[in-house]
Amino acid sequence: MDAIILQIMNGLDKGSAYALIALGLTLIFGTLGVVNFAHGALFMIGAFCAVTLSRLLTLSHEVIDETRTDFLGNPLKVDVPYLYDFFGTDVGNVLIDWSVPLSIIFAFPIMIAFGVIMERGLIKHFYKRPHADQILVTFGLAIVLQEVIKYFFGANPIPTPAPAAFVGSFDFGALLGFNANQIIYPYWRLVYFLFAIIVIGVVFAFLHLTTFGMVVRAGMADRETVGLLGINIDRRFTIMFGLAAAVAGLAGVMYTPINSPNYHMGMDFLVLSFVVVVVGGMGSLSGAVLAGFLLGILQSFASMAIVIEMIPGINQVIIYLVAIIILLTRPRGLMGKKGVMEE
Amino acid sequence: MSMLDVRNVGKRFGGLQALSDVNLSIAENTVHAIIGPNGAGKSTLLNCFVGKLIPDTGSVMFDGQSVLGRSPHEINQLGISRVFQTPEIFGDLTIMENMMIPCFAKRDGSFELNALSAISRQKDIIEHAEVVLEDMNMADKRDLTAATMSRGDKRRLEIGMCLCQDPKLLLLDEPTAGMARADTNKTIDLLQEIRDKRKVTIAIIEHDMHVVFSLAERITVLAQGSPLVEDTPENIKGHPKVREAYLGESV
Amino acid sequence: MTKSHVTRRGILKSGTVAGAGLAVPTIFSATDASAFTNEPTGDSVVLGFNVPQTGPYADEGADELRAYELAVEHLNGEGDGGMMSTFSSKALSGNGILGKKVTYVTGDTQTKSDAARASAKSMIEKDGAIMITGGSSSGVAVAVQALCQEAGIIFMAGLTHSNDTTGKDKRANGFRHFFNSYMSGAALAPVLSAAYGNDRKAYHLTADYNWGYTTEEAITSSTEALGWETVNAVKTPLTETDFSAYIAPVLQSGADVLVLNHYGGNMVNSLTNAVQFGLRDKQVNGKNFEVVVPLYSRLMAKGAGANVKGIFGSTNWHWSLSDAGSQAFVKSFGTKYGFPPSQAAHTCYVQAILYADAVQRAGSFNPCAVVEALEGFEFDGMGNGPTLYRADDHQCFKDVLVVKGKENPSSEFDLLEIVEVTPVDQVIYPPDHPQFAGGALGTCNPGA
Amino acid sequence: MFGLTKTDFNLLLIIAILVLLAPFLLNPFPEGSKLAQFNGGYPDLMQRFVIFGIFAIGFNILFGLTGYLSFGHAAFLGVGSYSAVWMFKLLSMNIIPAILLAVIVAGIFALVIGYVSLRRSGIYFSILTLAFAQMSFALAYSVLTPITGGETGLQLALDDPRVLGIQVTEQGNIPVPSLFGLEMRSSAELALGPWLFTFNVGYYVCALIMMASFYLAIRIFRSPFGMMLRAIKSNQQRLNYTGLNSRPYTLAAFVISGMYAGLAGGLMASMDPLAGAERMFWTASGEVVLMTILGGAGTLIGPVLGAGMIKYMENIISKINSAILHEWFYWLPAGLEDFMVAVVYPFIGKGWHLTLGIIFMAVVIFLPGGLVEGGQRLLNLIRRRKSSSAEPAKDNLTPPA
Repeated sequence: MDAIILQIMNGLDKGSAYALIALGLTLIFGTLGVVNFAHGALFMIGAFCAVTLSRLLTLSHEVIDETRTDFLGNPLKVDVPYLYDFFGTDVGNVLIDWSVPLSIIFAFPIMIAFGVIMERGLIKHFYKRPHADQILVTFGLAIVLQEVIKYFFGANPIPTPAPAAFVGSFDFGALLGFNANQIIYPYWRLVYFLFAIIVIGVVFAFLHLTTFGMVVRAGMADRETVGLLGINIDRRFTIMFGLAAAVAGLAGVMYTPINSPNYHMGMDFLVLSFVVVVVGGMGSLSGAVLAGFLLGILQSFASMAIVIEMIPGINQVIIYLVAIIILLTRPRGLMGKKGVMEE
Repeated sequence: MSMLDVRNVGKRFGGLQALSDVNLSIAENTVHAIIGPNGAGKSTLLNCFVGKLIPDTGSVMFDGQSVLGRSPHEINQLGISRVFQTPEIFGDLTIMENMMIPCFAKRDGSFELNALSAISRQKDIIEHAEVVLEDMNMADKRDLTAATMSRGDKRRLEIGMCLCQDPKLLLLDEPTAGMARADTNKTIDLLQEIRDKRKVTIAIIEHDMHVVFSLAERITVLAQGSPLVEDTPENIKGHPKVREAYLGESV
Repeated sequence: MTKSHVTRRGILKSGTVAGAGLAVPTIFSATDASAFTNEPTGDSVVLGFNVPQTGPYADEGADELRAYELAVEHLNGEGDGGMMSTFSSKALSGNGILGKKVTYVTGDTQTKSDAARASAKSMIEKDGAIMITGGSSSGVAVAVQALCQEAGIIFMAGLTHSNDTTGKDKRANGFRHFFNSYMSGAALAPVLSAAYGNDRKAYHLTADYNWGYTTEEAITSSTEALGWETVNAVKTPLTETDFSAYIAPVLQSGADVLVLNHYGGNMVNSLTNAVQFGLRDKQVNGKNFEVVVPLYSRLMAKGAGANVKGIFGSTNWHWSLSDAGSQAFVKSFGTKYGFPPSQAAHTCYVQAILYADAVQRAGSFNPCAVVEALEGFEFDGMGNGPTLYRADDHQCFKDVLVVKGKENPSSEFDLLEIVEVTPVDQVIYPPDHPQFAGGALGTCNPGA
Repeated sequence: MFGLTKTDFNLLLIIAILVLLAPFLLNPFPEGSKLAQFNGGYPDLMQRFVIFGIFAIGFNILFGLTGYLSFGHAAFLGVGSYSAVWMFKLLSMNIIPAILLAVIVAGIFALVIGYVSLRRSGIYFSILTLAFAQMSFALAYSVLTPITGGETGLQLALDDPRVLGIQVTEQGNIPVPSLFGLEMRSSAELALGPWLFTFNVGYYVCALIMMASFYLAIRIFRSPFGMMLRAIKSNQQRLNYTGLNSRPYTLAAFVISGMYAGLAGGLMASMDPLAGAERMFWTASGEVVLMTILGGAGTLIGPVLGAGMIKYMENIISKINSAILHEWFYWLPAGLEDFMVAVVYPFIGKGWHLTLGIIFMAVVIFLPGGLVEGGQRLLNLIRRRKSSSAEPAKDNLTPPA
């Protein structure tokens, strides 16, 4: 029982990352009809916004410490962040410690701008091109982006810890009457889950409650008609692309303490997020969220030792197996609309 | 003898009863028009004939066999060819190739793995397609890509493709929609010729009464998903129920 | 039918045949003048450095390449000579190998066996390389080793830790300086039991591929021999990035030690996740919960950041060793590149020097002569104490380091501290040890 | 000739000449010169050119003609390789049974996967094929290790049975793949002044098979079957209402292209008897998509060009290191030399992925028809210069109108 509760929590947490990435992907698909293979790269760029901010905060000058030596026997050069000089050690340390949450403020405008530039500069020329061309050009862009990141940040993962306040885990088991340490969950993962729920909620509220969102949704349903009403749907779609980029980017920012970011983290998520979107149904926002959580939970169950013992290798293939079963029984995914992406 | 026999067909889409209790019989070697106001269920009915939709109730018999539960290509192989409201052709292929494909379907059935012999060796197919192209007056355009043609030409091509198969029953869904008067007249001439020379049974959905009365021998008026009247063109003209259905006037 | 399956490009490269005009195209009946593949006839010799330049191990590959460039400098008599001055064999004199200047070509393994073989083949066929070395995974090492055996080229493995490389997949033309899973287990177990006691329950997470299997087997068997119990061993997919689902149930199992048989990105993520779950702050069975990482590398430690603090693991070599060889190497490398070398750099440097030395001693580039010179070769001064290249399986036997994540690192390279240098006697095993069973060395192949 | 039109025959002839003379064409620079770095005429790369050419030709029969984008085609290549290596292990080192088994097993595999995946179309089909291939990769890398060799790949061993051949050579080594005694790795060389050309048996075996595959592809393109496949891409609904069942057509195309992939896999194992699981990873499937689109999907020669281009980048550009760069720019003043090296360095050697990404983007943006379109535009430009007649040039590489 406790094992099952634990894996459901795990699944929700894993699923929230899948759902966030898939949400942006399906938003771009639904509004613009573009298959964006660079979406994983946007997630990665977001994560590296956090890395960049933490690098900026720890920009340092060297102070020579005569009492210690470096590996060659020379006096050790110690890096002292400029922040210490500006704000003193205490405030400086707090700022550095909170660099990941601070990155949200830093990354949001950058990601929006990045998304808008990407849409205006590249994607808009591909609206009328075949999906295969869209896939190829965005795939090419993804390669270029990750190689650029690799050039500047190297191939090795870069540790980007959460603030000290979030280190450790919360004992849910005690809350539910189990023995201590039976159901524990890290604070930062709980933060991530809540963050995901909030972002998903905001996106849905934005699309359903604002006029802007309603026009966009109408445009998703029938682009020509909305265009005929004299509404500049193109501008709105550009903004939506920026928004989708920001959702992916923020998902990346918040993900950095969970796994040290590296240049290929986007590609690692890309196939998975496409599976999520397709299982949910192309262009269906609620489908993407539902499929994200569903696949997260199933994946967590499949990685239980007892399950692997029964079906060896199930943890390797569960996602794909579920995708195949769902697509064969529900032709357009869980909540897909007819006629989308079937030509 | 009736070519197509429709009995008690009903079809529901969610809350909308698109067809209810449709009974219709199309006799061999006649041109039978189905008319009715927008939303009367004409296209839905046609879709039930060709396997695109399966009616909830009733039966559709063609030439003594039920078409229900058969897939579109099987129904076509039974002898029903269809022309769509917006021309459905192979836009990336040439006109000649468009013509040849139904010829292959006629000769080889629904699947034939003919992967090694060159198309240019299929003399009988080429000849057949050329004859129909000639009939359609399109021989000079045979190497053009189909998508580049005018809408009228596309329609003619589509009709020609259906004729390649020597269908027993030809279904036409608004064949003159969006055409200029001159083109419409040409199409009427073409269809008359088909009717007279080829002895093909034709069922036609049409809004243009000029077309309907130039061609049809029987007319069924459909309103709100069920047949209102069925009669000869002469009797349909001025029929009060028809006027009511079209103009909403009560008598 | 001859076996002139490789080119004599070396000849032409050196210019001796240039301008010979039209040679008779003796197709498929050529009498080949050379006695072995890519026999160098000019005044230079080509070595092939096949390292990951793209993919997740690219940084490790870059460090390997730095070490090779340094080794080439030293072999050609440039620079300060590095470990050549502390090396027990004095055959090399800084004038290249057998008087031929050392040149090199580089290639990208992409850490994929196919790509690595393609790259090695191009070095052999196009560039006339006489020896291939490098790599950062066992899959690649085994694949390239088999290729070199077939082509008649010596393969000096880079970083490869799986038992299979010198176990069931060993080849006569291949040599490994790096240590292996068995040695990690043998070195780690006593240290672990001294630090954590003999009454421990271990939970293994194992990367689901060959290296993971051999490492899990090595660690379980050597810890169980000291009284530990293995509660569970769960396989995790190579492509997994989030290990939360595997780590969450660990505490429920009643285990009090978590062993992460992971390498590279897998290890960085699983360790980060384990620390996130707060496992290391927990008390289980009245003891502190502990995490162990059998194979450490500095780059992994760097990726995992503060999470490695206090965590035990093993490593082939570390720059803080104080013997003369290590010091000389660190000085030479550090002066040139500005930071200390990694263990991957060390093993690659040593392999390049050992090869050159073997050729020099054998007096020939012929792979069979080199094999003979390396088999049973005992040397010292290369950083790990007295070392034996065993003839039976072409594995080096030397001291193994047990290390621990440092609590207060002074720089981004100072992440590990040496806990114990396990003497070679403790980690040696008979060639027919069950963990190395199957496979045969075969005989050396000179190609041509 | 051979049942081909004159244009097609000429195309085949061009391919034959290019392929047979490849050892010359790919080695244009003299040995030892600075540009020798760019020579691609060594056996391994030449073999790869034609093997991936076969893979891409086969993929194009599915994608180029029907428009069904399979994202899991590498699985068939991998399965073919495994079958071939098993044949070497169990039966003999003759490549004929190995290649036959590779084609057959890949065909059966394609039949099963195609039968299921083709129940859906569009991106749903793509994801289904991707899922099958990823499952194959994940299982081959881990739990199927006894059959596939897992991480290290499936390789030959001295104690393999090889019932119809020798287990061990006289020298005590594993025998090498051969065609009735003709070893795949045998080469002969021709030195012409400073130039050196290598003629490799394995390459010519691959080349002949590739020409046969190309010929077969032309026949398929020009057959009624090929026309039906193009009709499916153009308007599947019309095809169904014309009495044709599209499912067996697409399935046949899927199986044929799967068999091409199996053939490529079998040949790969025959040239180098090791089969690694990475061959089935989704990026490997993506690679053949890129090859096909880069060259020009739906054209006959495009995929072959695309395959050549990508393999050339992977094997030649990736090997350029900074030492070589310094050699190139040594004649510049010191500061400028370093500057040039710094500018070029990110794009070569370990940066070859970056160059690849940029080329893809450039081709897709500016040449939607791939390299073939680029060639045609160039040709048109030249023709227009030659004759002022405004008649548009007819392309002879795409399927004839």
